[in-house]
Amino acid sequence: MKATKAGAFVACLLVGGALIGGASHVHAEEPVLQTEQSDTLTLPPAGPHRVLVQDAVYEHAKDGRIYVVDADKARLMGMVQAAYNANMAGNPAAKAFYVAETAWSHGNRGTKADILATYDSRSLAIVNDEELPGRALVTPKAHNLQISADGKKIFVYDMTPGNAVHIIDANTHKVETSVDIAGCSLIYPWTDANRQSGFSSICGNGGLVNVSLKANAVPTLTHTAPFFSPDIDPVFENSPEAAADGQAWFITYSGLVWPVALGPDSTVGTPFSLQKLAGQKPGSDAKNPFDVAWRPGGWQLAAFHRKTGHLFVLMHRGTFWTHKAHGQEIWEVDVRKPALIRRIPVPAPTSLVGITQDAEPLIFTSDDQGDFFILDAKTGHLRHKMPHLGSSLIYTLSSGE
Amino acid sequence: MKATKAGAFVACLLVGGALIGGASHVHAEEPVLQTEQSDTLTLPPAGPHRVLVQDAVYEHAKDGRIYVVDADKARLMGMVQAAYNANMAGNPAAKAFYVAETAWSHGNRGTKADILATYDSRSLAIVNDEELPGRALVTPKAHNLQISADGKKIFVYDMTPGNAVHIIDANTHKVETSVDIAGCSLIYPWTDANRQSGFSSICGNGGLVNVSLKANAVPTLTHTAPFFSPDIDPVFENSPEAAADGQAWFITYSGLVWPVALGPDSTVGTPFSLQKLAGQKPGSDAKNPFDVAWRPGGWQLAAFHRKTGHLFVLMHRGTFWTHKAHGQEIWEVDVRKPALIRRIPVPAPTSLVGITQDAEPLIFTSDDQGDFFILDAKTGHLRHKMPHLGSSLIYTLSSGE
Amino acid sequence: MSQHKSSTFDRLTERFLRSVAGHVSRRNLLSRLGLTLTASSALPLLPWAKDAEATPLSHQKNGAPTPFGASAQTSDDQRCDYWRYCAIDGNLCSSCGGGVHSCPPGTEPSPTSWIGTCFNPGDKRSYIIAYRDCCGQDSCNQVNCLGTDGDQPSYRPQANNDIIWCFGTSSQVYSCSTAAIVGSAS
Amino acid sequence: MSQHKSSTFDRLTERFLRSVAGHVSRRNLLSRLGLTLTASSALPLLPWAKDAEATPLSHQKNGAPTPFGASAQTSDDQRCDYWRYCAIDGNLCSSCGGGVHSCPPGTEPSPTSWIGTCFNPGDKRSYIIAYRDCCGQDSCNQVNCLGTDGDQPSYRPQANNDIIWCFGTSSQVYSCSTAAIVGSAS
Repeated sequence: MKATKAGAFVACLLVGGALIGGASHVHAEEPVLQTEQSDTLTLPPAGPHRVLVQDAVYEHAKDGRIYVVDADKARLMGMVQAAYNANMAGNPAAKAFYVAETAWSHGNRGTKADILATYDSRSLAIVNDEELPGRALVTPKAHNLQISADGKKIFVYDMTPGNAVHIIDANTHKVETSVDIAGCSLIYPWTDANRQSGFSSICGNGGLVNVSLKANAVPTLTHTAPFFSPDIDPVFENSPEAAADGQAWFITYSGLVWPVALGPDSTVGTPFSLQKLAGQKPGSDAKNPFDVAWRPGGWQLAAFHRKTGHLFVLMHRGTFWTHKAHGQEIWEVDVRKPALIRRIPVPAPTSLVGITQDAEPLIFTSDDQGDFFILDAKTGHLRHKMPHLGSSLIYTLSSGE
Repeated sequence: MKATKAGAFVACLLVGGALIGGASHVHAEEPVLQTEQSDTLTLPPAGPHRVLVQDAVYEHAKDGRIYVVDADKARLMGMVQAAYNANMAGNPAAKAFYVAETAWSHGNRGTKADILATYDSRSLAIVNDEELPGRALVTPKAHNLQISADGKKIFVYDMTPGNAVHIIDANTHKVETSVDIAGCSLIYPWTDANRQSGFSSICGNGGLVNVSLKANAVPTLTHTAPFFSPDIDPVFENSPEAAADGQAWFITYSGLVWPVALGPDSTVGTPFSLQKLAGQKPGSDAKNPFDVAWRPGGWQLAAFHRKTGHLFVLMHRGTFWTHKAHGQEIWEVDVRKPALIRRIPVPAPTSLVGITQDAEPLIFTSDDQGDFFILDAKTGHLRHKMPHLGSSLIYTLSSGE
Repeated sequence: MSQHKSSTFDRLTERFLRSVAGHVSRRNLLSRLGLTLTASSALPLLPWAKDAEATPLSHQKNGAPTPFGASAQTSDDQRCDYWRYCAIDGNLCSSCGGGVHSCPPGTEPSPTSWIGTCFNPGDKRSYIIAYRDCCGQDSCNQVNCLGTDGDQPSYRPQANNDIIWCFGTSSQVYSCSTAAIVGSAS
Repeated sequence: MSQHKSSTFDRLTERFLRSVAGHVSRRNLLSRLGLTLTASSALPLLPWAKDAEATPLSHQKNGAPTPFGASAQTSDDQRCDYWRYCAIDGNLCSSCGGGVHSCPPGTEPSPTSWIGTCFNPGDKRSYIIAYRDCCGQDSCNQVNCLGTDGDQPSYRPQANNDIIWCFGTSSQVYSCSTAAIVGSAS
């Protein structure tokens, strides 16, 4: 009986709409605008300039989000939730990307859910919404959520405050195993020459732990001898690294760059000074904190263009302990020589620098008003400003990164 | 064994702390600052100038909140969550106040929880966190959550899109009953001469439905004949009303004020025109929408000072259909005569006007930057500006309101 | 005392709305809406056409029945003064990866909506516009608009733009609003 | 190649932290922290005292070991340059209804914290400061500060101010940060 009523209701409304539409043609010569259906758009296939932009929304972190941006057109194409110090990983040009996030059943209270959400890259529909055993709650760090180079495993860093990495099968979305990495944190995935995969983490003593993953075997851990001093000159957590070859460029607060070939037995190379490449004296460390110099700093403070081997580092003038200050220039460095290629002024002081991986790369920066800037990497010139894209833009993730 | 380790750990740290503290006195003559305990503050008893300020945080509504403000000192004293188009009710000077809110287990998805949270007014601790059968999801309206004059019943408006009011026992926090108010919405509680309590709601035909509540009896409904035209000159939902005597002042878009004595058979009085009180012609209604005049508008667009019978209405210059435009002046009207007492310019265009209920009342306004303004009601002068208290300040609730 | 006027159609749909809405439990109604109605057919139309018609010519400008229509434009659907937005309240989906009547990826159009009547300065006709919210992602916060032509309080729900019109979608979280033409009102 | 240096105390506490942290399940550790430790006694102190002491006098200004300390003030705990805030990151609880070492009503101090060493220009001493987060309500967004003296990455958690230090509280939602003196470092 109720169902019948609802049915009649709809019929009545449709007739109403038709009557109104039908009565209208007497008024003017121009054809009456047609009635329209509602639908949901799907994204076109991603080119190299599709970029995911994470907005942490620091003031309202439960409502963090990831914007999908067409950087050629400077156009917002959609967004997905990235709640409470979320992380994103994946490739916007691949079939899916991942968001690790945290929510509570009553908002700020109730049951806590740590979630690994899988999104279809074209429809932005949620494909899987797996609850995790846990994840680290910390101002988002890119290396707290990573994917293996082959895309088959997802790594989630957890901190309870103990340290562990949950390894999730990208097909089943289930946790395969969790690895204790006591005293170490973050995830830098690698693939070695034998196509053996694993990841390394940075330890509190200034060394690395290397975790080798073999099918149907317990992960094996090795430790790399300490090579830097966390007390005096720590390496940035957001130092760039590529899972495909395991090559990392660990940048220190003072401005040294440590090349490290990650693997089952990571090999630490000889560091070079960014400032020396610019003909300046190396930046001081914590033993001499008052020295003002150009220094690396920010949040996503560096980006790496793999094909050219160019590293883009945000630099600012400041004393030691200004490692979170916004960048005033981007220093483009060829790490293979090493040599300073250029110093690119930024449109506004920025905590973020990003780069696309194609041959016509775009550079991304942001500012404190949530504006998003798109620069031509060849000229360093501003191409687009997207005003107030969000509020706390902290990371970019480009196709093929 | 693990427990023992943790115990040893703490001991070790305390000794460490003591050693460091002990070594320090050799350095200077001044006494070393003492180590400090962490604690949580409790609010002093509320005076008449304690005010709850609701921030809807329109851009990130999951993180709406209610600020507890000492309006004499212009000081934030604490805050509680008010998620997703929440409502607040109660008296900051009473033992508890109430927040009706909505959250999802996975933030923007998952299990939806409609909640009635009860907060202790001094500790701001959550006393009860009851899940409701539902509540209306709509840009917050004060009359979607109300309390009976005796404080014993809490009324929650629901819309599915059907219309109902859930009646909750303030002691047990359980839903006693739900009343269908088909075609009507909002809640204006009243107590009649026989101390019989109930509420009225506004109906889509321009009349009221009056719901009488008797202990252990089915609520009885009566309908008041339509007295205004929702098509041509609707009454504002945020028109002020006092539960204690059921006296409502329904303000229309055009600027009429309908005095209505709410009760089991609500009595509609003769309306007066705000503009006429100011020696102007009455504001036009929807039949003449282009006429520019002073008009009421905003969100919490009016406040009522019960002891003096003074009504404070936000007014702006505009055409018809500008009923949500910010107020440029507050018109203070003595509804008993009726007469215009004063026109008070606001510090900034505001969607909100509030008033305290004491003999030295304060007026509250806001602006689009989330600033909160505190004015002396006697002089109309600005006493305090609280810069960026929040972002979307939409309601105030004062002691004894 | 009453100034109430309404068409027969109005009264019929309203009475119907009330009879459905008042007696059906939330879950029943939602599931029924979700299962049996498509986004385009489920509109509870409470047409505002009659108001436009009720406006005497002396109170029109450029043929527009309201101030909004008199200054509206027809070319840029990412600005608040676009003609269809005369009664919109919220984020323009057209600025969020959707279109004027399309939801952004990752969101879902509500099968229910509120209704406005907007004047198109291009053809001097008024149209009935269904403001269908797109639901499932959070507020996208690009271009936010508040059109209030014919906007009535929530006791006239189909004419109220404050309501989260996400009845019948899988999540009731509001992202943005579209403005689809569903009929001519001239 | 290593420039690593650390005191015996440092090594002991670190090793301990790792041994506890690495082998204890989350819930166990949390409940143990919550049940057995009071807010003031549960600090895993990884003192930065040695760094202040390690700074040569030639690299100090007005006796301050860092630029922050050299320009800090001691009178207004609602400003970011208040001396204790040399390594704080977040909302000042003193601006949110709490105090410099007190949580606002409705929140709960974390029994764990990160640690900084700050120079007090008033008595020219350095103190160990425990930055205890207040948890349970959302970010209160009044005065937000970022002090980075001695702030190290999250692989040195006790010196990292990015971590939500709400381990062991009933809700891990972050509201604001306090700065309590827990020892002298001079």
